[in-house]
Amino acid sequence: MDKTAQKVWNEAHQKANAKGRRTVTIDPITRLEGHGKIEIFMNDAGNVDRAYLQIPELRGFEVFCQGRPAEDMPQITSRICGVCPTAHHMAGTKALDALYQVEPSPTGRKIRELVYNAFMLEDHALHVYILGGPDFIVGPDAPKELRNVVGVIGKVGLDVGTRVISTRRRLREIINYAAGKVIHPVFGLPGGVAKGIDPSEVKKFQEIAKDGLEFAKFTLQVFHDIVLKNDAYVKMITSDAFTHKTHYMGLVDKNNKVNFYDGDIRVVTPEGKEQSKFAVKDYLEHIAEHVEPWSYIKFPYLKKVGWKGFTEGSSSGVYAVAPMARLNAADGMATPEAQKAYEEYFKVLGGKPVHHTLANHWARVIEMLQAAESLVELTHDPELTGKDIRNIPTKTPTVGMGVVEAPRGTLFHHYETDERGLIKKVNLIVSTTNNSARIAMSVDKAAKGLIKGGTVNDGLLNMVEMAFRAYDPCFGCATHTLPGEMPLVVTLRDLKGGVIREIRR
Amino acid sequence: MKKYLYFPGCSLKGSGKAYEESFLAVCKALGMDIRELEDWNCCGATAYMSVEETKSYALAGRNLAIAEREDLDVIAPCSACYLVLNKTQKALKENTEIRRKVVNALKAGGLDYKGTVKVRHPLDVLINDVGLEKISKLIKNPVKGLKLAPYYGCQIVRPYATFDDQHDPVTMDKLMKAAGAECVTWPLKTRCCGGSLTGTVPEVGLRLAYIILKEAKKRGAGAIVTLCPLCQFNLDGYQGKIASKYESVDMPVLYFTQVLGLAMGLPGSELGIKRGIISAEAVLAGGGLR
Amino acid sequence: MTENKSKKETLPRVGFYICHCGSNIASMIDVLEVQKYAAALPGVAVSREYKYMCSDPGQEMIAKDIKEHKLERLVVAACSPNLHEETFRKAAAKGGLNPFFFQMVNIREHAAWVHEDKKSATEKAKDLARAAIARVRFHKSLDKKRVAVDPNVLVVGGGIAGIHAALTLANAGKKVTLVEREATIGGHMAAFDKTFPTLDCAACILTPKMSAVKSHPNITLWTYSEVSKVEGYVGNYKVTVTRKPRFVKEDLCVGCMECIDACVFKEPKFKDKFNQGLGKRKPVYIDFPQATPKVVLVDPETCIQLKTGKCKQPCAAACDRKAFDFNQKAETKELQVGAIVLSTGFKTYDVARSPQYGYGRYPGVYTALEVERLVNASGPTSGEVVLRDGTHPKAVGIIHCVGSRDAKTNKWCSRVCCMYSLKLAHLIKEHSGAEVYNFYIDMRAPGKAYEEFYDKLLGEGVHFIRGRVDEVTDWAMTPEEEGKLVLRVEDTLAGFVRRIPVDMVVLSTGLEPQPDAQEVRRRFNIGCGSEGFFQERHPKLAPVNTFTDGIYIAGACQAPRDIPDTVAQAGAAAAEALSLIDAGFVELEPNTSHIVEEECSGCKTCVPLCPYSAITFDEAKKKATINEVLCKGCGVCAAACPSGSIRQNLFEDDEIFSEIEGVLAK
Amino acid sequence: MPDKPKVAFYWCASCGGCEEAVVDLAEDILKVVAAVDIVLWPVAMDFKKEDVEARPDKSIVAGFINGAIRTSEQEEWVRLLRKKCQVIVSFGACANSGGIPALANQFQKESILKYVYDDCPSIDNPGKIRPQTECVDEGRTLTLPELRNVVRSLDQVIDVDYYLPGCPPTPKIIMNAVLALLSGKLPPKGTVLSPEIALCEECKRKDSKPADLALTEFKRPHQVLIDPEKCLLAQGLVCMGPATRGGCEALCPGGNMPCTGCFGPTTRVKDQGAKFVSSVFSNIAPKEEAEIDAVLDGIPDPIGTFYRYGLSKSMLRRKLN
Amino acid sequence: MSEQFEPKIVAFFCNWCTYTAADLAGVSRLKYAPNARVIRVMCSGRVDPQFVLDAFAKGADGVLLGGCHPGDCHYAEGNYKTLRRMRMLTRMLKDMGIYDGRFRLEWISGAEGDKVKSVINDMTKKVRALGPLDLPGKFKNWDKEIEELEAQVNKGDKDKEAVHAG
Repeated sequence: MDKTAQKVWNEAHQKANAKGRRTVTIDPITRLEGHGKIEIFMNDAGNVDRAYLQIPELRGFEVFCQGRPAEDMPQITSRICGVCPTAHHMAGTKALDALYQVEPSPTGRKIRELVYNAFMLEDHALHVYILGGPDFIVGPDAPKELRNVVGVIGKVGLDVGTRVISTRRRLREIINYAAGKVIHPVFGLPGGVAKGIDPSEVKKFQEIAKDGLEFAKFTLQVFHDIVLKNDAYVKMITSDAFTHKTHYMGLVDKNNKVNFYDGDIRVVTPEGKEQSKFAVKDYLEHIAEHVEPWSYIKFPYLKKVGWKGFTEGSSSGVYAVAPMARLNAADGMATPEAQKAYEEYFKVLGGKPVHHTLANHWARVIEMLQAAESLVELTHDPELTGKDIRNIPTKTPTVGMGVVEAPRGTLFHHYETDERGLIKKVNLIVSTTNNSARIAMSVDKAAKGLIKGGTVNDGLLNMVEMAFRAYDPCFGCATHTLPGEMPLVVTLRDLKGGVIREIRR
Repeated sequence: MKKYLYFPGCSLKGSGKAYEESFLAVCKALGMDIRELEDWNCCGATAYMSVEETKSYALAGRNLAIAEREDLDVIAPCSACYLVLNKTQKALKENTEIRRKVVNALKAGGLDYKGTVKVRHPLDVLINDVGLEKISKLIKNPVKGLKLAPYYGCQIVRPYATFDDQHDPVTMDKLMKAAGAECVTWPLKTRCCGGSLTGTVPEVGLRLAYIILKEAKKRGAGAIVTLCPLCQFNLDGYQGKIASKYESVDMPVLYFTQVLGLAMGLPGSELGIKRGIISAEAVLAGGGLR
Repeated sequence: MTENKSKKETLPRVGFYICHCGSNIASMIDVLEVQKYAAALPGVAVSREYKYMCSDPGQEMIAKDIKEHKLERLVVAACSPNLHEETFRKAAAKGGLNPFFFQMVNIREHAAWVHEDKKSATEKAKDLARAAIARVRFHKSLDKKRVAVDPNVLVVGGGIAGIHAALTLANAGKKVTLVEREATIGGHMAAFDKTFPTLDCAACILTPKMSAVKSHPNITLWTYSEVSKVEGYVGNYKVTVTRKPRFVKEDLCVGCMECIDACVFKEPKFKDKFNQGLGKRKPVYIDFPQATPKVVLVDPETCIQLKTGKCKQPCAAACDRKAFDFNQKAETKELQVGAIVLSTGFKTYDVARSPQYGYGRYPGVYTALEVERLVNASGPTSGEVVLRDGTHPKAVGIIHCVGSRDAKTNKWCSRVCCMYSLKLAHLIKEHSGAEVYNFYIDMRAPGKAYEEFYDKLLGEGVHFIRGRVDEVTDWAMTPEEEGKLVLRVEDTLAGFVRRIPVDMVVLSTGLEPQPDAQEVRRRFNIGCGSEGFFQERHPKLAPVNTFTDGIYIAGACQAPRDIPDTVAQAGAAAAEALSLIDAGFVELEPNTSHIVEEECSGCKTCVPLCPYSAITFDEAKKKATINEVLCKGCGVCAAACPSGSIRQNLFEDDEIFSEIEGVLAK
Repeated sequence: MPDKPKVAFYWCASCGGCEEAVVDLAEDILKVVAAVDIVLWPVAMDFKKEDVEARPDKSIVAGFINGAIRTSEQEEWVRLLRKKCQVIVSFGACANSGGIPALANQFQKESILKYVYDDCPSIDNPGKIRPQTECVDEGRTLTLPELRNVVRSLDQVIDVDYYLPGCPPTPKIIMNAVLALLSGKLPPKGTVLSPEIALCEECKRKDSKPADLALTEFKRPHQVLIDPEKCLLAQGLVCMGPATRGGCEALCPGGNMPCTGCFGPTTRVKDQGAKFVSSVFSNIAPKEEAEIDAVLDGIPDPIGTFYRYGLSKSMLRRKLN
Repeated sequence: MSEQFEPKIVAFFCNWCTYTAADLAGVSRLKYAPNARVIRVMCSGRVDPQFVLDAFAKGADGVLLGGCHPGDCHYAEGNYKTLRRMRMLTRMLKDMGIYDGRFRLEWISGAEGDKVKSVINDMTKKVRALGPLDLPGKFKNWDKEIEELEAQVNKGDKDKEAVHAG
């Protein structure tokens, strides 16, 4: 077998198992479109003048949804992202509730929450073990070829790998049953869900939920043992390169506890004070989107604070979403085990709010707990198998907005229709877009912090990567255009724009 | 109740005054909502049509244009008006060239015409809109014993027989019977009354009028009942000359609206009964009317 | 001809033939150009043009080429496939090629005859040829299915046409059912006195045929009956007939008419339809003495028993055969036949539509049919011409073309009114000695001995005035017109307006389709022309055929015609039916549809679409299947099958798609 | 080591659901990974275009490509893969027929940009800024790629050997396809690797469908409580099942919602929407135009309903300007 | 000189009514526009909406569908099935930008040769006024955007080959 092929295979193999995003290759030849690009401009001193994150495509869901029946939106918009279709489907479904001014029946609501918590749990698990986690579990400075699920298995034991896979599979079976399809569900309708749950299934669901909870606890344990017991990690998490003092946003229930499915949107200042708390129907009063000519992605910010460019602090409208932000924005978790973990989290990281991007990993594990606990609760709720799964809408549709907490952050769907319920207007602000300004800042900051005197440290890319991965960004969502996780191109240019060097991952 | 516009035309304001009086009186009695077309002008009559077609269409068209603004049916009691307005309506509908010219002319006068107006005859409206049933209800003192020769003249069923038969019209017969009168069957219902020839070529015109009067008499009619001011004028007004040229016929010529009015119990004074040259007093007395 | 050397071996070898049709096609289409063009198309092995493709030499040429050039497909560009598709299929077969490897291109009716620009007509011909050549490649070898023909025949309408057709068929040994709407057969002819031009008595020639029908062992006669439903297809029609109640048992009544005398109504007082209302009848009656069947019937509108149930029923009492049954109900009967002859006749023009002639206003005005009865010895006046007021006419005016040749009423010529007006003129003169005036537009006497009859009338001193009468009036202009009916007419020969005073006016009414012609033709699934007469398959070559095989038309239901023509046509219709029956079977176009079982998902979409219930759902296999004998090949199921699992022979998707591409490809 | 067959995965304009579908092979994925050399999988590993370019032509056994084609970069990639792969498998609805992104073919590119950057409710863009294919920010020149005007299916850009239908393809048919390829038992070129029979065949509700629907109205799913047993069409819901290829085992009807046709038509049908219309509407009850229209009004978005995943491959491809 | 645009109309005629009417028009020597190309089907009910779309896609500027009058179908009700489908197809065509009578459904009985004439003349006139639809041409234009690149890629190959050769 020829050498190149051999080499490619070896790399490929690890990376295949590692679900990618791991190592960095340098590819100075072709200039590719359609990927996230980072353009770094150097000044004559060889220091970073400015680094740009560019999202170079756009699919235009908002437009081609026009004229279509509103009830098709949950299914159509779920195609924005095949990684988190359930989140889009659910946000769309809730927007339909509002559009037709109909409350889901209790059973309908519980089935939705069942599906949604199962989804949060399996999606977070995916990230912890396969996407982001390895950085910590195996260690950021461990050899690359070990920083993947294989390495994880090596570190925590073989059974874990299979356990991750099978746990995810079984959680997804719940979704498959209740939502019709796990990738691109079909069950969401205004006023409830399309399909009820047969009592005969519940037993199985309860077991899956139980194992899910065990698995979540185990995961927290793993995180403890490997990450928190290691000062270096904690130092890195709290290091300045990964720190931004911005506003934070998240859904909270009536007790201001974290909620993924429903509640008010709460925003806290970099100091942790409540900046605002509002129902989704008012989101336009609080959020606006800024446009830059150099990226297809838009940059949302807090309207009442205002757009002050890519800057930190309470005077800047830039805000963050996703696990860390959710925990910052809430007063606690909704379930006991999660609450415990929550308190410890802030204790260790020096109180609320936490500004360290990498803390997202920890926060994510805590959310796994809440999702799992909620799941157990729901599977034991007799109402779950009720026959009354849907309230038929009677009102004339006009405007409807829906919000959920997707794994990657707050997700807004906003529909306007004519009296027949045909879409006139769609507005979508999706998880990663909410983070786009902060991500751009992270990139700029990392670049500036790590490129000095024209010398480019290879670590740069890894650090940039880690900053990125912490957000678990989904530009598929963000641009409503490109596939789930996007490769990245880093181009170093002189001020005239001439390419010094191009790096991609 | 449906609303209507009333197009009098010159005759009903002049020689045909009795027609207007009786027509409006009857409409009133029937509770019809009818209003005179504002700022109407001469329909151009049949004469102008033969002189200068397009202009005469424009002239008549103006009335249609004014009426169209109201979006109501127009009632034209005078046969000439009825014919000319309908003819104009048809021409504007079917002949794009004429329409273009006429509409331009109207535009110049700040008017426009889409072609939606319906021009209708009182007989049409009374039979088809009001209905015999309703009319019969309002007949207070039927003109029993009054024997009439219904005379329609040539213009309301030719060339457009829209609401009655071209050869043997019957709508007026029905109304008169409803009024309690008896109608002679006779073949001259739509035969020419002499039209303007009575004035221009008397020897022909008078003869034609005479034929009608004589036949009516022969068939035992006490009076001729008609619906056209010109017919009425020819048959009534020229009886003197006819008497001197042929023989005296002495045949009152009434408007059907007058008979209807009397039967509905309206006072003769409001129906212009006395305006007739040949007095109808006697026959009406025969009909038990005063 | 041109040999096309550069052709793909993979494509089937196509032979293309284009017909000049004398100059019919060649005068508007550059036949040679098309022939050359086709020669160059892929797959075309032979391309020829010929003066008359449909001629024997033309067909021979095709057959020969198929053998010599090993042709696998055949395309002929000529006239409409409705005319010669069969011809060329046979030619193909003669050459040893399956007849369905053939496609016809219609460049005569659809191109040469309807265009004026030779260039574009030629282009169109090329496009159509190209399409056919592209399509024919996909053709499959097919066989015609044979289905047996039921030898029984249904004849609808018992006028002279139906009677003659029924007898012809019955004499040939076929079982015939003759259905007549009225209580007796005989139709209009039974009401006539004499027939032109021979002036022989209508009854004398008709009644024997009527009784022949009644007595014929092969004929079942159902009068007072109507066909209410027709199902099935050529050779196998299922017909439903409704028999109205006569309230007299047909099999028991012998027509002694005792009951009529016995009826509580001592005097006849009801208008009698058969005599055009000129005579009177009782509630229990018989149309006329020779009515067939000679069975009385009771009119529910006027019979006291049937109206009130309170009658002593002397009629029933008078019947020693106990034939009366006042509880009789309409009954429906079904029969199976292989062929149907429609001879439902005509209706005369309704003179009320021409009020200027004063019918109904002036008692002296009569319709021709009324006069037929007036002058008829067995008529209400026993043949004496007496007017409604009891007087005898001294002068009679006969107006031709009433409701004929008239833009306001009917455009067509009734074809008989000239001749029967002459006949009536003769009879009236004969019966009353009155002066007779004929008012005609043109005198049309095209039949055998017709012109001679006209001459004879001229000799008899009947007056002929050429002009359409304007009006009939009773207004007397002169003393001599007093009390007369005056006909005002422009004498177009003399060139002035005449006023002719008469005592009697005869309106020679035109002929119209039956008022229910539309329902009837729908019931039998045939066509009507724009004027409403039944549509023949071809005006010259198939005058008694319809577009529905096995259904034939005869008599005035197809167009106005006189007795001789009607009888001739009835014979022709009978002969067509016989040729169908004696063949014993019909070959069905193999353009049926079939379902490919392994492709069918059992969605049942096709099942309700079939108008012939040919598609059924196999509950065992959970798939649909088509009974190809029942399938008539409309293809609606093939178009509708959502998974493309149904194919229609001769109209498969590939064939049509390639045809579409063919007409458009440049 | 043994020379295992090399395979490549690539994605174009897709949502990542097809990748998730592969991941949903769950335990099986390890078998697959063990059986083949994955030489390209952007979602899962770093890729080096020049590595692929360096490979000899046809050296990769199979290339699985998902997503619709709407940028020049995607075109470059798929053309490259066509060169390097012996077999190209069009993977999923987007690659097969444009998928949901192809609904954009009903709109003009400009209208999309205008809405997103000028008109959408949350926009704050007083300067009417639009992303530029080339822009200068404080003296720094940045570029963005141009969007294509037409969203294309894979086989509208390159030659395709096999098709895996579905949005996304189900693990089962993915596995079957992989096994078929590994076994070397290749079906004829152009084969769609899923049953050639419509969905009704495998729908549990099949038996409940009456022969004659004779629909008098169409209902929209949110307007009625859907009977979980009865044929959805019989309930007046637009179910694309009869005009849609089977293979998914009627997932959506299983979820008590109508099939939306993501598996596309059978190969005997060229235009899924047209065929569906031909079938269902032949059977509606009314005969008068006005009444027919009233029934049709029950389906306010025909294109989005009948071509939900297939506008690129519809006979008309895109709305005319 | 600039020739006036001559639209191409594909006409699907049912065998029993409209096709026969066209024959009748021929027999009666009525003269009408040569723009229509008739494809014969047994019943208008055989016309699959795919045929209509395909005709447009292959270059038809107009598509005419002729069947028996309602109630007159030789196959009882085929034309109703056609009517229902085509009402929906018309809506879809409109949504895809094809309207203004480029697609037309007409009932023409076997006796109405004159109607064949008037319909084809009228449609030819109207479609001529609309101008060419020319979908094949449009498809080509749309694909220009990808052809350029295709060309580049192919060119790239040549260069490579050259290198290998060298």
